[in-house]
Amino acid sequence: MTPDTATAAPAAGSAAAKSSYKGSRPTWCPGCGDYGVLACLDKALQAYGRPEWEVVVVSGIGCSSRFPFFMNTYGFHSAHGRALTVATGLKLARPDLTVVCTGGDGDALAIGGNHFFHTMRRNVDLTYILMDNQIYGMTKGQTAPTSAVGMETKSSPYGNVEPPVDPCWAALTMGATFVAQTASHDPAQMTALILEALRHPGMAFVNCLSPCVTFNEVMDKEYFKAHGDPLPPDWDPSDFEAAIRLLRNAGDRFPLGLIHRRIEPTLGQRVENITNRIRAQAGEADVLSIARQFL
Amino acid sequence: MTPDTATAAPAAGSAAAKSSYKGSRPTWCPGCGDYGVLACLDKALQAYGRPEWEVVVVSGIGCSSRFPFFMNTYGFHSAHGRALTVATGLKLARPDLTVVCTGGDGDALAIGGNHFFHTMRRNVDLTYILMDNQIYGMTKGQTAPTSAVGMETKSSPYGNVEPPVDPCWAALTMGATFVAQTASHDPAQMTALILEALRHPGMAFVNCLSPCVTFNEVMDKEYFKAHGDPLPPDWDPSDFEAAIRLLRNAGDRFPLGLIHRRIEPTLGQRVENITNRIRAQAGEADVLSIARQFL
Amino acid sequence: MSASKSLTVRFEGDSGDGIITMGKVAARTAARLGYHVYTYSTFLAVVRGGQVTFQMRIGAEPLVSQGNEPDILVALNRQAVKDVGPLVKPGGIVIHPPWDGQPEAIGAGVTALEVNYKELSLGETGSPRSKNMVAAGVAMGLLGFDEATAAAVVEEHFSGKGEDVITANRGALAAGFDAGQAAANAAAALRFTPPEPHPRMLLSGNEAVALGALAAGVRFFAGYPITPASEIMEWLAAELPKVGGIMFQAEDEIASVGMCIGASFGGVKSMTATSGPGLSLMIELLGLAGMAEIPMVVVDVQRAGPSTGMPTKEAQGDLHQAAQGTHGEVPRVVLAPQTVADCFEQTVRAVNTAHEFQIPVILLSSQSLSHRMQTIEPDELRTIQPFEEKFYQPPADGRGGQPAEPYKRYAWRNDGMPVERAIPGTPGGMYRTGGLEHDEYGNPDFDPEVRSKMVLRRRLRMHAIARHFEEDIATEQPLPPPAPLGLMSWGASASVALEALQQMEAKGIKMTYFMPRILWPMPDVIIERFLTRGLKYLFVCELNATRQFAEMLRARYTATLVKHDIEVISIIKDDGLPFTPGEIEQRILNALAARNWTPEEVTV
Amino acid sequence: MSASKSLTVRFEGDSGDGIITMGKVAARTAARLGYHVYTYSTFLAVVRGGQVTFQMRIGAEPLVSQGNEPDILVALNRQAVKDVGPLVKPGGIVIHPPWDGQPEAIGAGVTALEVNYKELSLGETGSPRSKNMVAAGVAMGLLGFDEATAAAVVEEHFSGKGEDVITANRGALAAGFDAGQAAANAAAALRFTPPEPHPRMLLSGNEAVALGALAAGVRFFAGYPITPASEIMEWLAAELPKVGGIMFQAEDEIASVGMCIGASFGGVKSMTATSGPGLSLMIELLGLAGMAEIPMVVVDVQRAGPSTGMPTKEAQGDLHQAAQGTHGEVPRVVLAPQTVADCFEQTVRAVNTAHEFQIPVILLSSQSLSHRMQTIEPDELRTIQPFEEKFYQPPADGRGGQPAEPYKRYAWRNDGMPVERAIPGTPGGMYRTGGLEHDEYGNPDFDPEVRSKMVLRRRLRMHAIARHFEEDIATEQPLPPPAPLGLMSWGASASVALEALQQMEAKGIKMTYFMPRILWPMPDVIIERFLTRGLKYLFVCELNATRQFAEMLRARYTATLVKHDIEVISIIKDDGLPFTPGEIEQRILNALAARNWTPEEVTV
Ligand SMILES: Cc1ncc(C[n+]2csc(CCOP(=O)(O)OP(=O)(O)O)c2C)c(N)n1
Ligand SMILES: Cc1ncc(C[n+]2csc(CCOP(=O)(O)OP(=O)(O)O)c2C)c(N)n1
Ligand code: SF4
Ligand code: SF4
Ligand SMILES: [Mg+2]
Ligand SMILES: [Mg+2]
Repeated sequence: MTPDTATAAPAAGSAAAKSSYKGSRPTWCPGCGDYGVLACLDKALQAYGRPEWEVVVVSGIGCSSRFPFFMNTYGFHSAHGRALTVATGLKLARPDLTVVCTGGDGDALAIGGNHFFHTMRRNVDLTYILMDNQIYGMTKGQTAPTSAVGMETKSSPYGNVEPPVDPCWAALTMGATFVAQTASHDPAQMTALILEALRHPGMAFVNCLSPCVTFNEVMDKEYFKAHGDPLPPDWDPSDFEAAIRLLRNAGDRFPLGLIHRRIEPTLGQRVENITNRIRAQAGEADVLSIARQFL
Repeated sequence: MTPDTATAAPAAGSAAAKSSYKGSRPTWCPGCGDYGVLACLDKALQAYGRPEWEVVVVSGIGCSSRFPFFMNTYGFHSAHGRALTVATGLKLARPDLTVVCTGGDGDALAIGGNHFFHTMRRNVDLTYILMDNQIYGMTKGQTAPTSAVGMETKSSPYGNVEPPVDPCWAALTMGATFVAQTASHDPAQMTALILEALRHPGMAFVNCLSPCVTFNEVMDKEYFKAHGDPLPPDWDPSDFEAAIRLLRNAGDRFPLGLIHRRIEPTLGQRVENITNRIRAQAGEADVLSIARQFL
Repeated sequence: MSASKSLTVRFEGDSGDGIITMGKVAARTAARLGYHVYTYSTFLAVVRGGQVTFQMRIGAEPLVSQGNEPDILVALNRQAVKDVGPLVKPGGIVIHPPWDGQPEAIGAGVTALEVNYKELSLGETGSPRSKNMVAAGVAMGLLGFDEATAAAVVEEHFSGKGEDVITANRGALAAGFDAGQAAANAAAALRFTPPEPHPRMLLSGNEAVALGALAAGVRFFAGYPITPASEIMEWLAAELPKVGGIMFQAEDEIASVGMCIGASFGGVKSMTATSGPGLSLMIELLGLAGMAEIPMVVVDVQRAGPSTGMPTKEAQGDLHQAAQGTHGEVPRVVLAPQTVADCFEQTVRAVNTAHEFQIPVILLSSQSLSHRMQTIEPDELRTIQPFEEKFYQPPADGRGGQPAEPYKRYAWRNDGMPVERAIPGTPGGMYRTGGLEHDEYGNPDFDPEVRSKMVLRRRLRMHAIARHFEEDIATEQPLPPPAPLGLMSWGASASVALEALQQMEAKGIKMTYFMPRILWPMPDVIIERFLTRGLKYLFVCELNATRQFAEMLRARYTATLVKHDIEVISIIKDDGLPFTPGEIEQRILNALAARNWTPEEVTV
Repeated sequence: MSASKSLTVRFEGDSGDGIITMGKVAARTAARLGYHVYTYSTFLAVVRGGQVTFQMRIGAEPLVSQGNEPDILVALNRQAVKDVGPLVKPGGIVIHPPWDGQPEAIGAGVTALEVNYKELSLGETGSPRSKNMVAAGVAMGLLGFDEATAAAVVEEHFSGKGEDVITANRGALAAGFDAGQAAANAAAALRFTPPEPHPRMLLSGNEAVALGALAAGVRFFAGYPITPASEIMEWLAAELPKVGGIMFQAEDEIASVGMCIGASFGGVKSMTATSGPGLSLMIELLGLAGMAEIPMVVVDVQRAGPSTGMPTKEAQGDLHQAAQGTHGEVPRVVLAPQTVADCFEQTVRAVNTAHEFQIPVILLSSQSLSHRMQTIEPDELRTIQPFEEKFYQPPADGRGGQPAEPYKRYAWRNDGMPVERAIPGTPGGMYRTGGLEHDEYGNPDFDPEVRSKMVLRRRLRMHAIARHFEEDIATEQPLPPPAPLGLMSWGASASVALEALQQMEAKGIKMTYFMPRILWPMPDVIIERFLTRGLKYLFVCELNATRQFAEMLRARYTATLVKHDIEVISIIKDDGLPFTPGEIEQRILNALAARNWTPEEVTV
């Protein structure tokens, strides 16, 4: 039932790939990096080829989390920080669906940090697209967990005092089996990586550097361009320790590309294995037969 | 004001070291590993030498979180998973105190995971003593985030489906500047490591393998003994990447000893720097002078 | 409603004595023999240390409460005799171990029966460890239980622990039976046999909730352990996979409810269970479920609060939170079962209501109900009807997922009722939803008119649910004859209050009563009817300090209370223990005496 | 209480037009000139797109509401004229940009004044960008404001943005002033000068809360951004370090309140601020603070819920949650400010109450209050008295931290009042506390008697607080003369209701009123007195759909309402907008008409 293979084809009976998965007109500020991410997810879904009614986009709250409303798939704009809980429940209950999470750095890593942590280690078969702007956009410019030490924001007027989280480092060390980084100024790479992520059987994390033009004057497109480093052509994404070293030593540079990928059983597969085993043992169990234990 | 040096001496005006920091009689099951941890913290505090009224033990909820009641220091038995939030607030407001957190693997890493994540990266000057029994003791035996895949518990009768969290790996990769692992069957090592942790200026994490004799039949004292590996004598705790490799490749073995230590500015120091700078600039600010901006 | 034959046995001893096992074996045997059974037990928050009680009441007819003082005390240690001995009813029996020193005092007219449990266990099994089975045997022997049935129960209980353990416990049981049968005369006056000796299901409130969920079609459960709710999760962990369902232990309560919302959005019936602290954490996402109209059930097994409070103690202190404790005004339903059988039935109702009305439902159980065991008729299981939710089907003119008219998830209906949900995977049904105020499609919309209409939609929904419930109640719970004295209670206290009422009736004091299982939205029509039939004093029993239910009644029925000059008198208790029937009776009588009410007036 | 000179200017345009800046400059100038100022603004959740309003009302005397229709509309685009033009009062003025096509219709008796903002800006600064300063200048010129004062305000506003920006904006302002002064005749009838031309502080509700916290001695704030509360955190981030305090942005709301609990346990006055969704997340730890008796303040700037709801819209929908929405029964205080000055005063009261009674306090502000700006007398700051909490001092016979008698953190007192707190670092005061039920030392204790006593302790505390507040109210808010018509309201709606009352009084309809700032525990004595002075109809105005405050009144004062035959009539609104005085007046009049109430009766 679940498209848990690296090259999942559209489910049987599906219509052909759509020409667009976009929905209503985005309400983002002109120039916001998120427009680029939307275009890339749309293109990646076209290439992935599942009909839009078998795709669900789940988000939290934030500018980036408005995403579902701009898609013509099923969509759930949940609560701040909780996208991964809703997505995990949905994917466990409905492994046949393609579930994509979108959100911001604050949503994913501040209030949503615990779900991020546990979802990564569980290797749930989801695609998580994080729009990293190193700021809280929606609430007009406070420090995000990705903001650099010393960065001045509305909530840290004298400079941020917390060492930032590198989302890729967090995803990698917490257990994601697919970790990539890209930027909205390179739509070709972003589209390709999102497509790979959709195809990855397991927790696929894509960090998208996506400037907030309104509240983060520092990390604009030029900044991200100037600080991005494409991975070397011979980069081996299966080498976990190399990925660790890469990110550990990145400093203020952003490695761009597929940083790590490995195949491990997904949460869904582990659960399904148990269900299959128990159903085989239990035979034709129903409520009446199960209730007999109370007699 | 804060004892933020590696060899913090008792604050001026303090009485001499106490002969015991223990409080009322523990209510743990006979044989519970937590008794050993209590004895070691007591000894370590004796060596550390601050009077008991300058020490605060903060915990969440769980068997191990009952700790504060068994100490004769100030104590706060907060809410499940929230010890680090209370401890951070206390330490920020009162950098002069020695603040020790105690708790279980579920408390720290399941419900408390987000606070764990952020407190580690912030390098708050705390000592966190985790009693790792790979189970939920207090609630009578459910799967903990540290439980192995396949482990059968009350809540996973057909075997746990989630890859476990290694608490030391989590602390290390999330940013703790002091990471040690020890077991309640080796009180000498445990005492020494807790003492080092107390002296460490920054976030010091000590994972204590502490068997739950009532609800985890597998991970008993013998198991921990058989699976523990003391670190090699030439182990260099300042080598972050070595620590990463060690933990990544540990499999079902437990490296025992001081795994990693480095010195970085603490959250308290960063905050204090700002306060000092701003006070110097602002001069004799008071409410009246500050309110003038509204005229 | 007259009191019928029943008998109470209290097992008490140290927490290491195996009291619970002993009690469960006796209770299961009784149920299998056809007795109605009702148990009550205490255990401490701290895992070891302290006395433990397991009380078993058996009856010839259905029982509604744990009863008052015990007829038989099976004391495993001296402390038990000291604490409970004086409470044993005249004509009763105290079974105790040999005195080590002075005997403890025992009430007049009570027979003391010394049994050396340890020695009998030692003699039979070579170890004193099975002393609890000896004690269980003594009690059952005294009461004339069938020994083979008891032996089968013991065998099943210890199955999986190895042949040795089974043999030892069966041996100890037999030795106990011998001792009990030998003294059977002492219990001759107490003993009775069940009128319909067919086996009954014996289960705890938590098990009944879990079974109800299974029966109602719940196939996804996400939870986080917490006393006293964990057993719901644990039972479903074992049973759901057998019917293709999933139980998943989440990282915390917020994730639990989030996962349920996700699964339910996907069309799978979902539930979570927790206690007070967990409910508090779930409040934000409960609002999301209410706003997005996601059906799901949250079970709150109440315990004594506030904060961590007393996790193993009884209370009914979460009602205000469940009914009104959200930021903003969240549509939601609150149900409260009153007995173990009711735990089963109200769980089914909760799931059905959630799906019929597309709304989150909170089921308020409580500690005493959760761990109490009670018999249920096996037929209960056959009569329940899970609500089959119909989902949106793509319109015939749909073109590859793009119907002529986009799907309106929140289409306006004058009765406030929802339309069929489109489930992901359904062509043409794509919609977006969430916690923002929205238009009929689900898109964010803050226009004042749209907003007001959506607020009205949610209020109309609550109205529709109340009217629906009133119909149910009219058939399920016809109001008893009117009287100037009335009694209301809810949850676990309701069944104790009912028993108090029976006791008072036996003394000639007639009261009318209504024990609602549906607490929110309130079944106004029924309550108004109940209030306007000559009521003068309305007693409201509940286990909290702020009179939560009574306050809700006053707030809602002010006009009626005024017009009919009804005094609402709260009977509350906040010490962590459930009511006993005698306690309620006494407090009602005291209140009436203070108002110079005389029994004569009662039959106006 | 008679209506005095006031005037309303509405600035409206596209969200990119700089409406807020323009409005703030005008408002600050007015305040500095000695006017009383009251502003109101809307902006959308979505960062860009849509119309934005900034309304400034200026008065010769203190103002209690935003007023009704504008006297002057400063429209930055056509849409603004279309939307607001028809609302401008006869005798008023509409300032608009040149028509591109057909002029928009404007009400009779209203003067249209065309100003080419862009061209003036372009001419003066070389760019059309300062068109908002032109517009601000026009309005101020019309009203005869002092130009030098306005120029100084502009300079300060743009300080730090560079010399060029300042020069441009000052130039644009001057060009606007010229145009305004040229047309000044049109405004002759509207214009007035302030009677006491001394500078007043102009600040928003959020700023007033933050300033109040600073003044009351709060030195630790932990928070998490959320609309419409973030400015409290942001302002304190800038100001606390200047007095040695700390503002720390936490990872979420749970951590925020946890950190405040920790800091307060350490003896430092603590506060957090959030809106509905955050309050829901804080509920569990609020219970911990209640149980452990930790003083702290949680500010909830209410917005329209449920769930994420409408983050930028007004509502008063969190009252039930704040007062009663916890699992178990948590002692806590709920205060609600009614004006910006009140935001300051009630924050001070909140902090003082928290520390005097060792209890968590919730301050219920709301969106309209948070972003509204109002003038406050600078003297307010000098008269406040922060409560100085006395801490436990080690007893003289203390021996190295071991006093003869261990410290009893929760020592019983018959009045329910707390003892002095021992702060970590104090020899001899070591104690352990937390969320479990406990004995007088703070050690876990589930004994039924201990439990009941601790429940009573918490209830007595609430009682003590209510009595304390009643004394405050008796001096602060003496009840107006009795009347058969009464009005109650709370929070931001209270000041609008007061204005409605003034309007009605002007028409000969007298009402009595009580606008409580202290919502929990309820000041029973005052309210009972208010209810029992010949009241017949009690109107209750609030911005929610379930009549939350009215329900609390009914639940609590049932007996009095019954005895005095008082009808409670709710005036509610749930569309995300605040009340206007006219709206309240109209709805009261309608309700009275429906009840055949005639104005003659009013002066009984
Ligand atoms: C429980 C809760 N707390 C806070 C908020 C307010 N809030 C909305 S979005 C947001 C953060 C937005 O930042 P990010 O996640 O980085 O998304 P961005 O807007 O930058 O894309 C916050 C704090 C909320 N909606 N709910
Ligand atoms: C909000 C909340 N959820 C759940 C619980 C129930 N609970 C108490 S302790 C505990 C876990 C205990 O496990 P751990 O932290 O590993 O400590 P241990 O008892 O094993 O030492 C849980 C789930 C609670 N008290 N509060
Ligand atoms: S505020 Fe920033 S993140 Fe939000 S839409 Fe505008 S540019 Fe994008
Ligand atoms: S249950 Fe386990 S962890 Fe808890 S006290 Fe007993 S042995 Fe220790
Ligand atoms: Mg962001
Ligand atoms: Mg544990």
